[in-house]
Amino acid sequence: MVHLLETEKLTIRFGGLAAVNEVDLTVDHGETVGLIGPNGSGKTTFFNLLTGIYRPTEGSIRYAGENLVALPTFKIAKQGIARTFQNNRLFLNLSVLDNVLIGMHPHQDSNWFDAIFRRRYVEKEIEKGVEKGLELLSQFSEELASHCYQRAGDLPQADRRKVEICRALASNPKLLLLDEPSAGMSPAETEELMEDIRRVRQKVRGIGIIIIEHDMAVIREVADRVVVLNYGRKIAEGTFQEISSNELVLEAYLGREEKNAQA
Amino acid sequence: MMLFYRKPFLFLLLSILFFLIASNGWAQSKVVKIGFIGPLTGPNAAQGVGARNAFDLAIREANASGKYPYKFEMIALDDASDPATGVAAALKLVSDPAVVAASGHWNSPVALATIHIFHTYKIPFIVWGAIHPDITGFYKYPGVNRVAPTLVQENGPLCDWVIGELGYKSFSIISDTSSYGEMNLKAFRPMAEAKGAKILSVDSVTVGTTDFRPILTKIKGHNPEAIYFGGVVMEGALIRDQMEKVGLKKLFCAISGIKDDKFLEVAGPSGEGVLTIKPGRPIDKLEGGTKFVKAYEAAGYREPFGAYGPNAYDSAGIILEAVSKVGPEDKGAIAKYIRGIKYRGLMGETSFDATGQTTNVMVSRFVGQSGKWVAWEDSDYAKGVRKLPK
Amino acid sequence: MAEIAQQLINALLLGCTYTLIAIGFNLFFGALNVVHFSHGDVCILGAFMILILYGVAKWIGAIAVFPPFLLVPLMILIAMFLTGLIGTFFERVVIKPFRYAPLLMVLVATVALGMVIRETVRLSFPHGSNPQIFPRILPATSFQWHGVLLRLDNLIIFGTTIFLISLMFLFIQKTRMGAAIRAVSQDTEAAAMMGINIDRTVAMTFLIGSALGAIAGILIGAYNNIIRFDMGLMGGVKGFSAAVVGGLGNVYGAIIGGLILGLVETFAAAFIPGGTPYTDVFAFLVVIFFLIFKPSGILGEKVYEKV
Amino acid sequence: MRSRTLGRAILLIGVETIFFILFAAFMMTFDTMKIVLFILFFIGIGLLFTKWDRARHVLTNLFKELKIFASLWFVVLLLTVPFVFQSSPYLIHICVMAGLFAILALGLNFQLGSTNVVNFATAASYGIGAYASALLAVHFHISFWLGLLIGGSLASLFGLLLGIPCMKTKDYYLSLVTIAFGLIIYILLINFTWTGGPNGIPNIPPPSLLGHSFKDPIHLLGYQLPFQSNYYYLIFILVGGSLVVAHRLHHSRVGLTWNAIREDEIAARCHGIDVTWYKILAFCIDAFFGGVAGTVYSHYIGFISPENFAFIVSVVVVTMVILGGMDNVFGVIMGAILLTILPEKFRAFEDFRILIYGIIIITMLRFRPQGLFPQKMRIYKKNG
Repeated sequence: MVHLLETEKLTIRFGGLAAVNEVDLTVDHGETVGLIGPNGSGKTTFFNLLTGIYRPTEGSIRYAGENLVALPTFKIAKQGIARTFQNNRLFLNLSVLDNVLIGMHPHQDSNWFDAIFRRRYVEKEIEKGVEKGLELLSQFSEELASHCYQRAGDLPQADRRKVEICRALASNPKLLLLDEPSAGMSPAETEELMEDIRRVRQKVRGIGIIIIEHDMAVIREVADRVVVLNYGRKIAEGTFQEISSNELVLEAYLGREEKNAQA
Repeated sequence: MMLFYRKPFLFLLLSILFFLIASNGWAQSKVVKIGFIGPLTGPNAAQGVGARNAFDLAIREANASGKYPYKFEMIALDDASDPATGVAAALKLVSDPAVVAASGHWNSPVALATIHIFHTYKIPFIVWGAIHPDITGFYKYPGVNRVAPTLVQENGPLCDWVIGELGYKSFSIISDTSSYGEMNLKAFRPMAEAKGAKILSVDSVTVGTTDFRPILTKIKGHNPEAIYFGGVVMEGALIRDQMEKVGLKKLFCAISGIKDDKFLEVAGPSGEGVLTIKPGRPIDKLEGGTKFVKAYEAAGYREPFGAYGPNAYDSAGIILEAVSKVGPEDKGAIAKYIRGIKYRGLMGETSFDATGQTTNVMVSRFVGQSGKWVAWEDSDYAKGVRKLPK
Repeated sequence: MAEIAQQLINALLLGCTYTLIAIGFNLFFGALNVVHFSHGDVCILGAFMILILYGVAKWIGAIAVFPPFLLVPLMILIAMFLTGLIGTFFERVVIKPFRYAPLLMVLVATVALGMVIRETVRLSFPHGSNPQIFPRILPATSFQWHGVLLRLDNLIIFGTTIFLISLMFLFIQKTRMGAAIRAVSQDTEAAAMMGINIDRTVAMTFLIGSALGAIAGILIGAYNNIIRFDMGLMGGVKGFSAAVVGGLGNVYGAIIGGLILGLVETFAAAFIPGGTPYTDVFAFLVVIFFLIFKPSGILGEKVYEKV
Repeated sequence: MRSRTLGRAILLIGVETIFFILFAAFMMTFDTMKIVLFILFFIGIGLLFTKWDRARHVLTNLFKELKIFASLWFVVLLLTVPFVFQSSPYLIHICVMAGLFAILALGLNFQLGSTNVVNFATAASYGIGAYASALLAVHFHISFWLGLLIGGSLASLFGLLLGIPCMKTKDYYLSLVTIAFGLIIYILLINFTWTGGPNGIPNIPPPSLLGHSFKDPIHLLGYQLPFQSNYYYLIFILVGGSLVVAHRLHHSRVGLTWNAIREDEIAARCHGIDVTWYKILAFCIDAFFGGVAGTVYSHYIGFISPENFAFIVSVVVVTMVILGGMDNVFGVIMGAILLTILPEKFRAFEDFRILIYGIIIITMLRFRPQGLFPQKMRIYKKNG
């Protein structure tokens, strides 16, 4: 069976430093993979490689059997890979609803000509988009849906995360990359977040998710499989239970400087 | 409650303020207005302000003399050497029914843009400074005349002098890419060649350039006897100065575009032995010239009247005479009178040919000597005390 | 041969002025990641400072008392210092408030600042629109050498440029303040955490950059004998171009970029028939070429976007 | 109920008409003191309405309810401008210029306002449109109407060319490219002989429509309107068209995408947006607007020269967008109108114009970066 995503020996070097070093990772349809590792271990860089923001020095990325390396970011996004960002990058001066509408960009098709001369078509497109956007939002929180014209920048941190996930889901992704979704959330909000992720998995059949998290509770709850990075290398892989008892992982988290320096 | 009433009260106050403005009315007094347009700001402000002052002086004198049955008023507008601004100013003039005639422009592009407006609205117009031949020669508008000679009318005498009398036979031409420079190039080249001079190289430079060393270094290789420059003060002075700096010690000549004290100031010691000519005669050799200078000083203008002051002064004089003869009502008659005028003014006798071009073309020769423009006849060079580079 | 040598000298001198302006752009970009679009105007302000100082010196009679070789360097030092102060002032007023704002703001604001500087100069000098005569502060001696004309003032310009650039490198490499500037340009946040006073370092950067810029302005004035209020626009665009060609943020790149622009302009004027009016076009085409094919410039490193 | 609507309509007509009369009176004032008083008066009214909530609510509701009626009456009032200024062509000229700059500013707004691409080459596309149609008209007798299309398209092509570097560059570098392009076009216009060099192109024929030449006065309802009125109506239609285009683009996927690029380019790319293409699109549309404005200008004045298309023109248009309010179509037009009319009213301070522009930009960016009329959130019909 073809994996949804498969990276092979994925590597990027900035100058002499290998930020991601020969990482092999697979995600299958309907699977949620947790990506963990200490700060600076190359998790976000890995996402940036997957989304084409950086071009890998070596290695390959295969997505649904197709090679993604050397494709520009926007084309990768159009193939169905959506992501959120570590310190979320909402379009702050736009409304909540507009943020979600932009998420639908990949599967809308009206162009400038339509905008000027085929008004009816564009209005229909917008109407559909608004409907879908509101539905998405209300799934996450009725309150967001009823305040959909609020400026995204005025939202509290937790709501911003939600909008960002909505925006990512709006593009009907097959693979969702979540970069530390719980950062800056209270325990209660984190709880809610986990609920949301579970709901996404239920609603969107077959969606693959890679989630970067520092909050191990989240990983334990949502991840089917966990991959651990340290200094750009994959040091362990397995279920949460397996990982939590792994020597190397503990070492990486507790930090044995001398050993790391040798590695 | 108080607050509630305060805002309507403010509104009332504002309304009263408005009615104060409105009730003042837009009163119009009955005077004969004469328009003046020139570069009062921008890079050529010195020319425009001097001309405006001279124009103003003529009108003040006319009002003070009591000879005229009307009170004249000058409406001075700025064209900032910019055609768009000039057009806006021209439209402003023609839309004022009290304006009977106007004079304007030092920059040819501005004049070429506005004369159509004056023609369309039948306002008699005298160009005091712009020297592009087309303004009169090509359009031949009956209401548009010009008291300044075109640059074609200046290049002939220069050729006669430098090639014919002084015997320079090979030239390198540098001209700026402005209309002025280009027309100069077009006028000078055939005239010089007809007189048997060889043109070794032609270069054009953009106005505003400050570093001419690359071209001058190249020209040095051609080894011409003289450099002819078709352009104006600043580039001329810089070229003259940098000729010395790259070791090109040759004669430098140009028409009146460089004849300005600023040229010698910028060129410094290298201004020595530069040849130029200027239409008209030096102010102190003009009939009534000293009187004009005295009156100008007495009127207390801060700026010097510049090279085109006399032109502006005479344009005002011509308009004043025409209005006083045929009255301010019929603008067509004013235009007609101006076209046929024989006006004795500061610059001598001015009359216009069929295209509206002045027939009063007299040039004087000048040479840079000890930091001053000296009339050729009085100079050490003509007397043989100092020698021009050969 | 002699002609080419002479043209090379012309190119070198032109390149010197571009380099001095470009260094400012690089320093500022290094320190704050901003392009100070009005830097060219600040430079020309330096030349106008000399004009004012010269006027003052004349007025108080200093010119008659002090010999020029004492007075001229003194005036230049004062002009440098004043321009440096003005540069830091502009940083405070127009650049610093936009540190966390979208980049567009500081960009447009500095372009507008350039307009304000130019117009202020134009309006505050009598006949400010016209070129102002720059005092002849450099000696005019010259001598021939194998058919090439060498002039003392050119040598002084060249020597001053080299001297100042070396001095600046020494300052940046050897002093504490220089180390701080380097640290800030590497990573502002890390530098702040290491206890470096960012505001003071940035101010210092602007002081140095603007003072060097003042020298550029003064050299332009001395080289051409005139100075015009709007020279800063073109000067700034050229200086920025030189910085981009050399590699923005790389101080050594300024030298290479400046020389390349000087060469392109001089040789376009000298050897392309009818090319004189188009020198700027050639220069800009080179810049656009670089921007499309090597946006990081000759010495610049590839920049990775921060996500 | 009926009578209530009638009453409101009358109130609406009253308010609009009073403002129109105020505007006309302001235009006809030439005395500096009175102009200042007028401006104080306008500012006073503006402040009053920001503070006096009741009046503002009444008025905004009025305009919202009778939107179509309000705009219709507004159009009617604007159509009477040439009648009101019949004896003063100069005032109509100012209105025409304000319209031209409104088109330029609307065009630039796609970039500066919607996409945050700072383009300092507006003057270049303006010039290309003007020169293209003028040369065609003078040498090949191509009619103005065709020239309008050709001028716009050629300028658009230039926009495309200008947009190409934005594949590789952005921010400062892209601005440098636009400045360089602007200067190159200016230098070329000055130096090419076939563009007339610095002399420019004189005597560009005026357009004519159905046998009526635009240089002749209009005879209408027993009135003789000065020839500028032709252009006034032309510009009126063009500004109206531009407004519709700008509005439609703003309220579409394209406008939203531009906004996304403005807010966060990387996030936009991660959502499948082809940033380069959308930036080029903004360049092309802006240039088209510039080209159209240039064409009208050249045929209206009948003369163009490179000075009309210098760097400062670009900066002036940038100022208009920033003052009016980035990405607010109405605000941008207001910015253009204000910055065209006020300098004409303060001709005595002409010398300080550019200085004041510079100060306006810096102060606005510093203290009110959203402009006089800030952008508004898009509201979609379904849930009001």
